[in-house]
Amino acid sequence: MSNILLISPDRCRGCGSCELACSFKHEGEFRPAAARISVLRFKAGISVPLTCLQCDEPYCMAVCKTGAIVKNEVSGVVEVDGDKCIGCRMCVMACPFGNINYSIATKQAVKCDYCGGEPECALWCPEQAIEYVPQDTATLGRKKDYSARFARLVEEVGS
Amino acid sequence: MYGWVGKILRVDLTSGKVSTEPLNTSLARKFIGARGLAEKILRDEIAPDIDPLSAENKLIFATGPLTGTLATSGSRYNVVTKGPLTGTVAASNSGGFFGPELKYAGYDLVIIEGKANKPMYLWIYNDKVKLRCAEHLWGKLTDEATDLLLEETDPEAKVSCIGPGGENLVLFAGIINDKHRAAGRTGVGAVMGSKKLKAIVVRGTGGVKVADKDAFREAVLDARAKLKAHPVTSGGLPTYGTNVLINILNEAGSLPTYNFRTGYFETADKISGETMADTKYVRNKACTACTIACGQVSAVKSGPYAVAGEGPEYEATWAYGSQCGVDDVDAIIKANNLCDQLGIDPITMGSTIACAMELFEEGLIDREAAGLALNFGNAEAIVKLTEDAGYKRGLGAELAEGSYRLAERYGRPELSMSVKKQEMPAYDPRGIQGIGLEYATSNRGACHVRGYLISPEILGIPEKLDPDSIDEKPGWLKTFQDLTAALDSTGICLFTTFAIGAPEIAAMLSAATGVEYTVDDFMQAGDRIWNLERLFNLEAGLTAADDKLPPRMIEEPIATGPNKGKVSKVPEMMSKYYQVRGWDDDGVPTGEKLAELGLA
Amino acid sequence: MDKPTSSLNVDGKEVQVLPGELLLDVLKKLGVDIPTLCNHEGLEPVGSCRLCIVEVKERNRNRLVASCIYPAQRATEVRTNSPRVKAARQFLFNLLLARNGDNESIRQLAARYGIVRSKRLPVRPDKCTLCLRCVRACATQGIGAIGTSFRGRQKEVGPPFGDPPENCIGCAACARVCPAGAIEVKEKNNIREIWGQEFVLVRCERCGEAFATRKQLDWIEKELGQEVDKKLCPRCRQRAQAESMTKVGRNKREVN
Amino acid sequence: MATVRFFATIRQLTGQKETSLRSDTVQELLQALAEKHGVGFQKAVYGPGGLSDEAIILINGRHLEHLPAGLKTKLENEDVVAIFPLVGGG
Amino acid sequence: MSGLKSENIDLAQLFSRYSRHSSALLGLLLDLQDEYNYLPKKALKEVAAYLGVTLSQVYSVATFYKSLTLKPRGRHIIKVCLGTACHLRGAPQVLTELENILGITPGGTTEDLKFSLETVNCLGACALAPVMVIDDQTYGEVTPNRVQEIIQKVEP
Repeated sequence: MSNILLISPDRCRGCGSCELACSFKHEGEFRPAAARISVLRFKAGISVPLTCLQCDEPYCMAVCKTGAIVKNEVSGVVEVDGDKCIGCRMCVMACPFGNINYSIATKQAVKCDYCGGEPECALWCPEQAIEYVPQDTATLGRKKDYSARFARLVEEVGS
Repeated sequence: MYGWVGKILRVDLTSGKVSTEPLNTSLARKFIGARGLAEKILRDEIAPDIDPLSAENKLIFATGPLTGTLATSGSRYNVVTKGPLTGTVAASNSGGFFGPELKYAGYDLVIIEGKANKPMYLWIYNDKVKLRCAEHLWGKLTDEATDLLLEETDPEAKVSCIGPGGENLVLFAGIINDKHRAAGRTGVGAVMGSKKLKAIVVRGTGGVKVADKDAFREAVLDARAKLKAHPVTSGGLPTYGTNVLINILNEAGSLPTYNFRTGYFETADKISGETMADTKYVRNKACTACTIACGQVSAVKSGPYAVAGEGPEYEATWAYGSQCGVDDVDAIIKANNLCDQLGIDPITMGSTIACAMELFEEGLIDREAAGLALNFGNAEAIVKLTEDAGYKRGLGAELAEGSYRLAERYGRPELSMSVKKQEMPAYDPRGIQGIGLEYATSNRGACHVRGYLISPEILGIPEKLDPDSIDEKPGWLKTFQDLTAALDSTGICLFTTFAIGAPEIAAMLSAATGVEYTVDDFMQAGDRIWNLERLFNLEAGLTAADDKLPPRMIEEPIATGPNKGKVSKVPEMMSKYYQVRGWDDDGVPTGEKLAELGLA
Repeated sequence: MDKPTSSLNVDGKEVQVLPGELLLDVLKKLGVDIPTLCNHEGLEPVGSCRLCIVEVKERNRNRLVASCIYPAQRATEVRTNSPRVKAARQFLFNLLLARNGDNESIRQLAARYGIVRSKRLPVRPDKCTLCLRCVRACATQGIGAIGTSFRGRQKEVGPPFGDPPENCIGCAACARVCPAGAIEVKEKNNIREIWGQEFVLVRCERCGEAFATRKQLDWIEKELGQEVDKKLCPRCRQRAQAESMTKVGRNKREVN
Repeated sequence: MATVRFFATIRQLTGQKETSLRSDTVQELLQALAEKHGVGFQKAVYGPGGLSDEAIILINGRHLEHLPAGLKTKLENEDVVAIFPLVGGG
Repeated sequence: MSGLKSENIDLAQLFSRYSRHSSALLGLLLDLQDEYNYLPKKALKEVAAYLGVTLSQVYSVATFYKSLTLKPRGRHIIKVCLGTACHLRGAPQVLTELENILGITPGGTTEDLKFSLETVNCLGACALAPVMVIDDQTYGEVTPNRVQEIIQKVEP
């Protein structure tokens, strides 16, 4: 059974450790601008960490014609093979949530890959606002709860 | 470059010239960064006896090698200049997100020189640096100025700015970043105002590299685990904020009250962290990479003092609270919020109002001049006078110079509770002997974070020292002064030291920079920085005579509470302190000491 | 697992190859350093630059082949750095440098294999190397707005008739996949210009960033059969997403 | 009767700010409190394992550790015992 | 047989000879060239649509082969051989005469679209040198003063 990355925004204090840990893991330096997870900060100390939801039917994958984006059936992770990316940015524009990026430096689409099964963001989050937990009824319920909120958002944005 | 990003940005406001230069790596190794390195540059580049508000003064925004990394609470930057309140070297530090962003933009330090002829702000987007007109922002509160600046630059940029306090040269004006974090003390905001620089706005998309990734990761994980395991950094601070100290200091009889007439405030619990957590705090907020999240988003929902913002911190709560005899928590939150908005230091502001209250009760300031009755306990007064001081209106213009100049003006300088013209913070030195020595010898005027002996003396961390004893205090103080000087230079937060010490910090610093700092090297760097500050002050004209507490601390015993009858024994500790510091009887570092530190 | 494999000797080392595997992929897996230019993992190989040539032995005959299009199973032996390979590689690089010698990235590639531009060779200041990555990238997306025209020395890449291509959606993948930076993309205000055609960029309703061409968004919509957000840039979509989540509890942290 | 004041998380553990108790020594007082407030209090302040490292106990403003008699310190009427968890700030 | 055809060529009829598959591209282009004498842009677009290939693919093939041309050509193609034998026996003078009469140079087409002029390197009829070919008709032992008469005969 695969694990999922579960985000609980009400626990987030906005410290950005997740962004730092992510960029440290993937870019070898502390560079929030290149992180695959972002903390969005709002008034009154509210902040929300966001990263790829690893959709079941990813739009990013559907528009990628070079086979650079594939959903790993075992881990459930939507993976990018950067060497196959041609920089069309279709995936970036197709994602309704803005959760996939394109790196000008490496000329590749970049997104969360769960760090190959040991997500650094979850490890470094001091508040357990990001957790890497087994996919079960309870966690899926919580994830769905957030997803429902996204869905409503997409409707709003789409209309 | 590892840890450091290797570049200094220099901005001459007089000519409008912007240039960059490489970081001097051998200096960086010796002085670490932030506070230490910027002070070294300041001492090398300005004459210590200049007028702090003249064009000759420089203002340095300085990050440390751990700023912007995952290092525990690595959010800090320092503002270093010659301070207008004290005439000493001034280094004031702040957390939030601004410091890290400076590094992501590619700069360890930004040196501001000269003086613009009209209001300007500095917009840094990686290597694109521009001075822009700020006439439309001049006079704006920090909150609004920040919003406007984000709108006209980049919504993801970070802003460090002054409010009307700095513009109007209030001598204890601070610099506010990320709306609610402040480089609060010593008047660094007035220097920025004198240069007509409203703000620095920065957006950086680069990164900070570390030398040994695996070792760094291990060192930080170790330090984080200790912070998470420690009740102060994982429980007390996040839950109650720094105001958790109100009750304990009061119960220990050392919560300064009524302008230090006494050390016990009957209604302290009304302004305590416990009360605020129940009624005023909304949410915790962390700075960059911080596991503690002591920041408290707070709100007064209704009434004359309705306001939403952050804080207050313990020191501000004390300064407006027991120091002024005020137990109206709403008014304290409002006054503190005004300080953020106006960009002024609430410690000096509150304590200066307390001084004015005593002058009023002594009949020296009259009701007409003040605009209202200035009795201790008047909640309305702390709000009104704060605003008046920020805009230098009426009596506010006198308050805007701090308590020393105010009390001197009325012929009673001894009523200013200050050292080197900067107000003492929220711990009564008569009940806690070590903190008295710390205030007296702090290189930037009275200060609690230039050593923080409160930790062993009251909180029992890392050891329980008897607050009444004096023998071991000079030695402990030297260690703490060196530790905080070195720590402030790395870019991490002082609060981490409740749970970690020099070994953990040195490990993170070494792994980040690739420079091997042993614990001894690290502590010696602190010693070096402390002596450098001392040299600056001596060159600026200060002497051993300035290392003293207000006479009330020595002569007037605490009036009430558990410490009733006690006085400070700082004069008895001073010569031993000079001795452990390696200074002569006049408080001047010996040649031997300077040679040892490579400062000769 | 149960696929039949065959054995191949690469520079004296035996390796197993699967049917259908291309030789270049086998060599890359082995970590053999081979120059490539037209090769791109996401695109059909065409063997146009031929820099990846190696010497193979097939049915007792030695020949030079472009490894990117050569089925590995056909050979029994491969030499990746034989004198013959080196000489041919040098020759190919010289030709490339003669055509594209002004191009820094091409010079760097050649330099990596120790080859510098010969002063005796005349140089055409072309940026395009005719590697056809752009043409294949465009075709892979099912757009095919550009192709080659003419042949020999006149051969060039571009849209048919040199006209602004009607089916181009302005995604600029061609420019990003080009190893020589030969395809010009200009972006000013909310207009992107490529292949002599101007595309209107959609500006984010919130932050004002010009984030994609309208045609690209339309294309994605058609491909997905789903509506695509044409109002917000990706970053603001994320912001909006976060905002929707801030409606969750704002409780203070529980004391543990 | 000595006055006992609870602060911060100890206040949450005991559910009260202040109480009055008759005890001869600090130790007796702490034992009585430990019995009354259960395991949470015993871990945080005083219990079978003795005095917790993570508690600050002030007797009339003086740290228990700095009193010569320590836990055996006699309590009299009007005495104030303040109990804190380990806190910090500043 | 090439020659003048009306503008209203029935493309649908022409396409119907081929299946809608990219393999039919070259054959279709050759037929079109026969019809139009060149490959008009509009017709190429129709070809692309019919075969379901991109215009760039069609264009690529159309420009690749020398026998296909995208420029309108005259109704009659005059090819002058400049091979060695012809050259020695006065082909250049023949060419000059043609240029003078038609007012075009090799590669060009007369404004009235009657003639296009080309040179070739050898037609394999050296015994008849100098040789020129107009459409499918070969003319041997041409002299400059015969040129006018030949042209007149082809298209009065």
